[in-house]
Amino acid sequence: MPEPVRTHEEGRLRPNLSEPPGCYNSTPMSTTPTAQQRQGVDPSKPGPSLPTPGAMDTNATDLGQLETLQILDDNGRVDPARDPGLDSEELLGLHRAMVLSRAFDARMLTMQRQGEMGTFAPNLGQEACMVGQVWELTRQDWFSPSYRSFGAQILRGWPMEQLFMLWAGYHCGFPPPEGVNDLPFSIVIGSHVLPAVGIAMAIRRRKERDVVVVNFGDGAMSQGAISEAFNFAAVDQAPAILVCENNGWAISTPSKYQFATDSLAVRGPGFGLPTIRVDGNDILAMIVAMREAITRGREGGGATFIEAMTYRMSLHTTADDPTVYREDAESEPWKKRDPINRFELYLKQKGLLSTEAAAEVRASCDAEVLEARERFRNMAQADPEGIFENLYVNMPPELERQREEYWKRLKRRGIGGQD
Amino acid sequence: MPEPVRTHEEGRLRPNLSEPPGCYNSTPMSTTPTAQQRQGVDPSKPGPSLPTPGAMDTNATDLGQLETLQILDDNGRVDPARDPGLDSEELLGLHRAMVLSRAFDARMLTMQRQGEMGTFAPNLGQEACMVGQVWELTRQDWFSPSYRSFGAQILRGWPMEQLFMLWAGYHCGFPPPEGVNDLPFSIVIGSHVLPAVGIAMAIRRRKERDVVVVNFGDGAMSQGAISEAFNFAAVDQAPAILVCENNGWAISTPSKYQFATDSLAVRGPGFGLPTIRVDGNDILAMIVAMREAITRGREGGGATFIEAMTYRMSLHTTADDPTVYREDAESEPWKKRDPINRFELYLKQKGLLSTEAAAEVRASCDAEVLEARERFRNMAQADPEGIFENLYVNMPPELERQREEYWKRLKRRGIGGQD
Amino acid sequence: MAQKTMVEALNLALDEAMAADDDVMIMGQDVGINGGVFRVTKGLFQRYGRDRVMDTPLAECGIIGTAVGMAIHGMKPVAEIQFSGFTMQAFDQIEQNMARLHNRTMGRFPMRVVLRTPFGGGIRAVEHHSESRETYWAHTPGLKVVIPSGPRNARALLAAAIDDPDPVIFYEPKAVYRAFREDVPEERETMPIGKAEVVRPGKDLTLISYGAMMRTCREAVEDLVDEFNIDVELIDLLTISPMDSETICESVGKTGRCLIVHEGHRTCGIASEIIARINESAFEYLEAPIRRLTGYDIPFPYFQTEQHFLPDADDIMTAARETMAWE
Amino acid sequence: MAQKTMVEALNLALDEAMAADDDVMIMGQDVGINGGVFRVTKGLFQRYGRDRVMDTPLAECGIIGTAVGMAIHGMKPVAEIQFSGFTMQAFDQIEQNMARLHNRTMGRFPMRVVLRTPFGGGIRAVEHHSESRETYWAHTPGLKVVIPSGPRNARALLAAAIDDPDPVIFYEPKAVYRAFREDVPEERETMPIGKAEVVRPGKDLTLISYGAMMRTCREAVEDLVDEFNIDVELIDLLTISPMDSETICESVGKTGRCLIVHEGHRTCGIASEIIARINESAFEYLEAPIRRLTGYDIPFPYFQTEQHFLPDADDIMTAARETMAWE
Ligand SMILES: Cc1ncc(C[n+]2csc(CCOP(=O)(O)OP(=O)(O)O)c2C)c(N)n1
Ligand SMILES: Cc1ncc(C[n+]2csc(CCOP(=O)(O)OP(=O)(O)O)c2C)c(N)n1
Ligand SMILES: [Mg+2]
Ligand SMILES: [Mg+2]
Repeated sequence: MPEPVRTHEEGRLRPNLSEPPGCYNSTPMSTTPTAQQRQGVDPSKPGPSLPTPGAMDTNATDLGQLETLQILDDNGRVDPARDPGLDSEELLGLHRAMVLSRAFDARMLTMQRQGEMGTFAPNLGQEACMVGQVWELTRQDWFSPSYRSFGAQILRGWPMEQLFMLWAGYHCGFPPPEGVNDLPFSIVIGSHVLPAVGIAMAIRRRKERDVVVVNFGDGAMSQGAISEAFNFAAVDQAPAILVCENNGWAISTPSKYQFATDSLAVRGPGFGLPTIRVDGNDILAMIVAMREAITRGREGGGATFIEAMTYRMSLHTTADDPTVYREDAESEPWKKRDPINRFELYLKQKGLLSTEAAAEVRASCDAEVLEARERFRNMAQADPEGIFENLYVNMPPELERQREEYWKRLKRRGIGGQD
Repeated sequence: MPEPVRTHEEGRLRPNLSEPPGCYNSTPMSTTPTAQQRQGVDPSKPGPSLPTPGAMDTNATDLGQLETLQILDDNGRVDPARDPGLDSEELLGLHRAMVLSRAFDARMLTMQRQGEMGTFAPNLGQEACMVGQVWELTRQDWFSPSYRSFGAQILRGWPMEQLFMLWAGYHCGFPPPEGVNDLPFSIVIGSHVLPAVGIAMAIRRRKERDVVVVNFGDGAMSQGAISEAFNFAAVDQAPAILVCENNGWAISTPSKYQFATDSLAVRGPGFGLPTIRVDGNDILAMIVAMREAITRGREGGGATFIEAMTYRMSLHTTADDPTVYREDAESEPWKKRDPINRFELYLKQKGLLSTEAAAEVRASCDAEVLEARERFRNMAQADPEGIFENLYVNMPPELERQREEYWKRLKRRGIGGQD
Repeated sequence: MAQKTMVEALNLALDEAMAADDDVMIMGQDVGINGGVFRVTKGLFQRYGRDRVMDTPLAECGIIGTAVGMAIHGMKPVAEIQFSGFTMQAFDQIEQNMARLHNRTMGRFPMRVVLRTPFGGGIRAVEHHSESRETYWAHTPGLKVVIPSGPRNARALLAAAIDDPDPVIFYEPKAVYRAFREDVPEERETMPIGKAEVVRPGKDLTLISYGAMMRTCREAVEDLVDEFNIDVELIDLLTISPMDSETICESVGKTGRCLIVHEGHRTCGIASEIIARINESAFEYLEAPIRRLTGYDIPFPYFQTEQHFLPDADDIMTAARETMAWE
Repeated sequence: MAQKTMVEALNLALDEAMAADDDVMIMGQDVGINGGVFRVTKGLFQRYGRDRVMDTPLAECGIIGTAVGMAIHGMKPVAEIQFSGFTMQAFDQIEQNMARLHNRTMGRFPMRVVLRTPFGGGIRAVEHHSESRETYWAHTPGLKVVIPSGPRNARALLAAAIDDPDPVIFYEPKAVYRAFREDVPEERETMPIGKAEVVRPGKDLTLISYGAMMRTCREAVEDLVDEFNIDVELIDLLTISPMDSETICESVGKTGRCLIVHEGHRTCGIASEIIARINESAFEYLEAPIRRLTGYDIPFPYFQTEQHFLPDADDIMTAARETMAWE
């Protein structure tokens, strides 16, 4: 049989800021790898073996000296040698994506407290991580998110009303929208990482140029399945980008009970994965780290492990009460590192954003979220008759019988009219 | 409730060479850690943070320069700076233990080929690994072996006839003999490593001074459960010694399809484990590596990962045919590194062993194995009536009913007379 | 007697066991200062310290695997898996070691591991948080499977499970955790593992259930008796494995009709086993096909529809009346 | 027609599928140059290369987890787990992704994964190498479970499994692998999944089995018919899930008596499900309790005693005659 011909659409995903929320238009742009602008890097030698500060490879790495890639400092000052050189449209796009994530987050919390929403996991404080890890992806690239990823999911093209549906317990909230190459988010810690690597293995076999980004937490790193995924990705040279969002906590379990090293990045070289440790609250650093990993993946250089250092500013989920197990004081320093504030300081210094403009962005994001909530309220309807569908492609007779029985039950309960 | 008082018997396990095979007498000896005799080590600073060549810790390690601890070279010349300084009785004891393992191995193969034995996994070429990892253990220490470990099991006190029973498919071959703190060998790759770490966690909680040694192969390193075990051992500071016998192959799968690094040792620091890479065909290096790990464990310094470099000279198991997947040429260089030959060269140079004496050791080991085979043949009797026993401490009524039914079956088949 | 929820009753049983025996320890995710996500271990970390109430890394296989090791060395770990859906991550250690090691070593090593885990639906949880997979464990030789239905028997059965020399899967119906209070005696109390309880004797129909479904059954029984004059014998299994066939078959020998209710999936479910045993031991007394009202053979649905997946009192009444009507 | 063993027949089915469809690939431990430890994939590595016949790292969870990912991207991985006992290591990926992902995404992603694995006893293997745990998979919604009994149906069913749009657990009775040869047609052949086969029609007793036990049943049937004049209807299930209740209940409707034989453990075993279904759909035709002759609820024993754990033709005859004698 002939090789299937697959074209690689060269556009990166970008939210079209004038579009209805959650729906995106991909503006085709060049994916030619941006010249590496980090200090000490010879831009004439791009590709997988690119030696970068913060990147480890197993040939010569001083684990103790592990550098964390940072471009924006806490005061919003940029390291000019490492500035990825984004244009103002991109910079403002990044800003809005983070603000939108936070607006969505806040609205979800209100809705949950008012009983309109199920238990959910806030992103608060992790917006740069979320947005940064998918910003550079194209529509053909894949994304396999954990449950704490709606900031990224919105950007990937999940309508916000669908995310509301999902967290409100409607099945139809789960499937990725057509055209969005995402997996449904993963609730079972670590269970989505091997499938993501499998997609990357299929991509390599099909000689496509896409990459797969998969994210997970510091706690997830303890799951054996994730170690297996690291190993499969490394051995198969699969274009997977494994992003650990190290937010310091797994529910009430702090890092010291979770792992015995200072950094999780040190796991990467143990499996032969080029590894980058990055300030996950620094959107520019996230972009630069992802660019390197994406370039490596597209060019046949295989997988990359990224440890993004961040902090869970809020609850684990709405069912959680952090006052039981962590001191307020601990989060204090992280307030200064707030990814949005930091980036706004930078944008202001650069003259791209005024205080008023920032307030407008916030207001417009809030409005967008409220509109999505309206759509959600209009569509929020369960489909009790449908729960037997889509388990098998063709329903087996025994299951049809069970469905009959079930439909009778529904009828007794005054629902549906199938029989 | 008061802390249970547990005394730590200070004797290392030693086969009493004049005893019947497989039964050992532990000669109490001091466990005061032997002064470290390796170059560059300050013997006045013993303990877990001891910097040793080949040992890695996460604070500063150049993975590329990873040194493999070797004391005996291929020509049997010893590195005087690292010589553990064993006395002649110990040296000859080590030699005999390795020869006995090989004699047992050869006999098993014959018996298997003649239909007297089930499928089994030869140790050939891995004798230094096997013997070296348990030589320094006491009777109170624990050992959790893989299926390819009878060289070590004999030394730990498993009567050889019991090992014959085990491989010949008799249940009573499986339980560790009374007084032997071993787990039954593990057939399911990697499944015994977490329990071994659990024992070490219990030891630490009980403030005992014992250690737990667990061994597994290079293939096993791919199992997620082993990564989890590394992490639990490191986080709990449990006195576990995780020994990977890297023999280059997992059945037909070579290292290059198994992992993407040059060494497996690099995994250790990723989990915060002090790590030693050692020449597994060098019995003296094995002893030195184990001493360091044991000392660390006893003194509350937690776990150690040891990668022992060795080679599977023979079949994976008797059901395997390596000619299908590996070149003879590959094993050629390893013949020179044969652990017994190398050690004999050393003993001869030292004047401790003549060619004739070596032949005598071989003959006496063969004889010992044959005697054990005799005992095996006399005891080799299945216990079909007993297969329901020991599943539950008290057999539930339903199982009693099933046993009734089963005993009726046996009676029809002319076996037993229980009812 | 104090009025306690099931969560409080379980906490009491754990506290009593730890106070009485230093070898009892608790391990699991967030069981420490947080007291577990359902607060079953609340306060125990403060009382017994980290070495006996251990917040483990996030790895279920690791939790059960190391618990097995602790048991080999004579400790009595009570391991919590945060939701029963995540026992899949520990399946290998449960099947290959926890269930078998006592047998593999011909009794040489004890295997006193209790695996506690909340199961079942009804709390509007996200996916993978409402599983009822007791069949997996009932089908696995070497395990005992215990499922309480209320605060008092939860406390008594957990005490018995920790006392038990064999490994126990202790499935806690999370829908009952805080659903109601019950008198729980001050003094330590145990119940025998392996015994079902005839909650209400009757002569027309045997109704068998366990866990959270017991509440729904009780509700249905009231109406069946009062409104329809059906004298139901209600049995709470309490232990799923080894199953108390005697109590079941004796009852059906009397009533001739039987209905079994559980949340777990139907195919090879616990009901199928009960039917097989009645068929074997009480066939001649059967006056109608045994009826099973179970979870369907589909994944537990998303929470907006879960109430329809779960049988309610009306479904039970309907099935019971149909069984009574069969001729 | 060529006379083939089951191993050769399976190899043929794989070869045909790979030749016809580039998306079909094989992955597993030692499936490459070694051709698998049972040689089922022999020669395929040489023919299709490493990217399509992949020797994976030694990690079952990794194998199934990445196979799931490949299937999401439209490939059709046929994953080999070296022995069915090691599927425990992949339980989480099987239950949480392979079985559910199609449903979770409402059909958005295909999940064409075939998990091939040898199961059952009878080859004098070491422990953990003789398991029959089809109940685990039959109880897991979303999976299909297929078990051939001879070379010809093995080839046809494996072809059908690879064609099937749903995930399939393909359990290969290793005792049959090389036990006998059978005519296997040159041209590609498939059999429908979900259909049992009436191997021999009869009117006195329905005998149901599958896998390696089919051979033992055939043996017994000969004697039952010839010596004892019992006209046995012999059914080979072939698909365990979804189960062909129609064929079973129709048969029992005719015979009124039934015996089920399998190696898997008894409690919640496949036989219990068959009994439950007959009870539901053919109760009025039953003339005797349905009999089950199964593996006991103990771990599969060490190989010196395995022959006693496994039913033989005599056991089947005894059980069949007892069932016939019941009044
Ligand atoms: C396999 C599994 N075990 C346990 C849980 C329960 N649980 C949900 S979130 C969580 C903590 C996850 O921590 P981390 O991986 O750091 O991610 P974070 O929530 O911090 O983003 C746990 C234990 C789960 N969902 N899946
Ligand atoms: C969980 C599991 N998967 C697969 C197997 C089959 N198997 C037995 S030995 C082996 C290779 C083991 O290789 P390695 O860990 O390197 O140890 P070695 O045999 O080389 O000593 C395999 C795949 C098994 N026993 N257990
Ligand atoms: Mg976290
Ligand atoms: Mg090996």
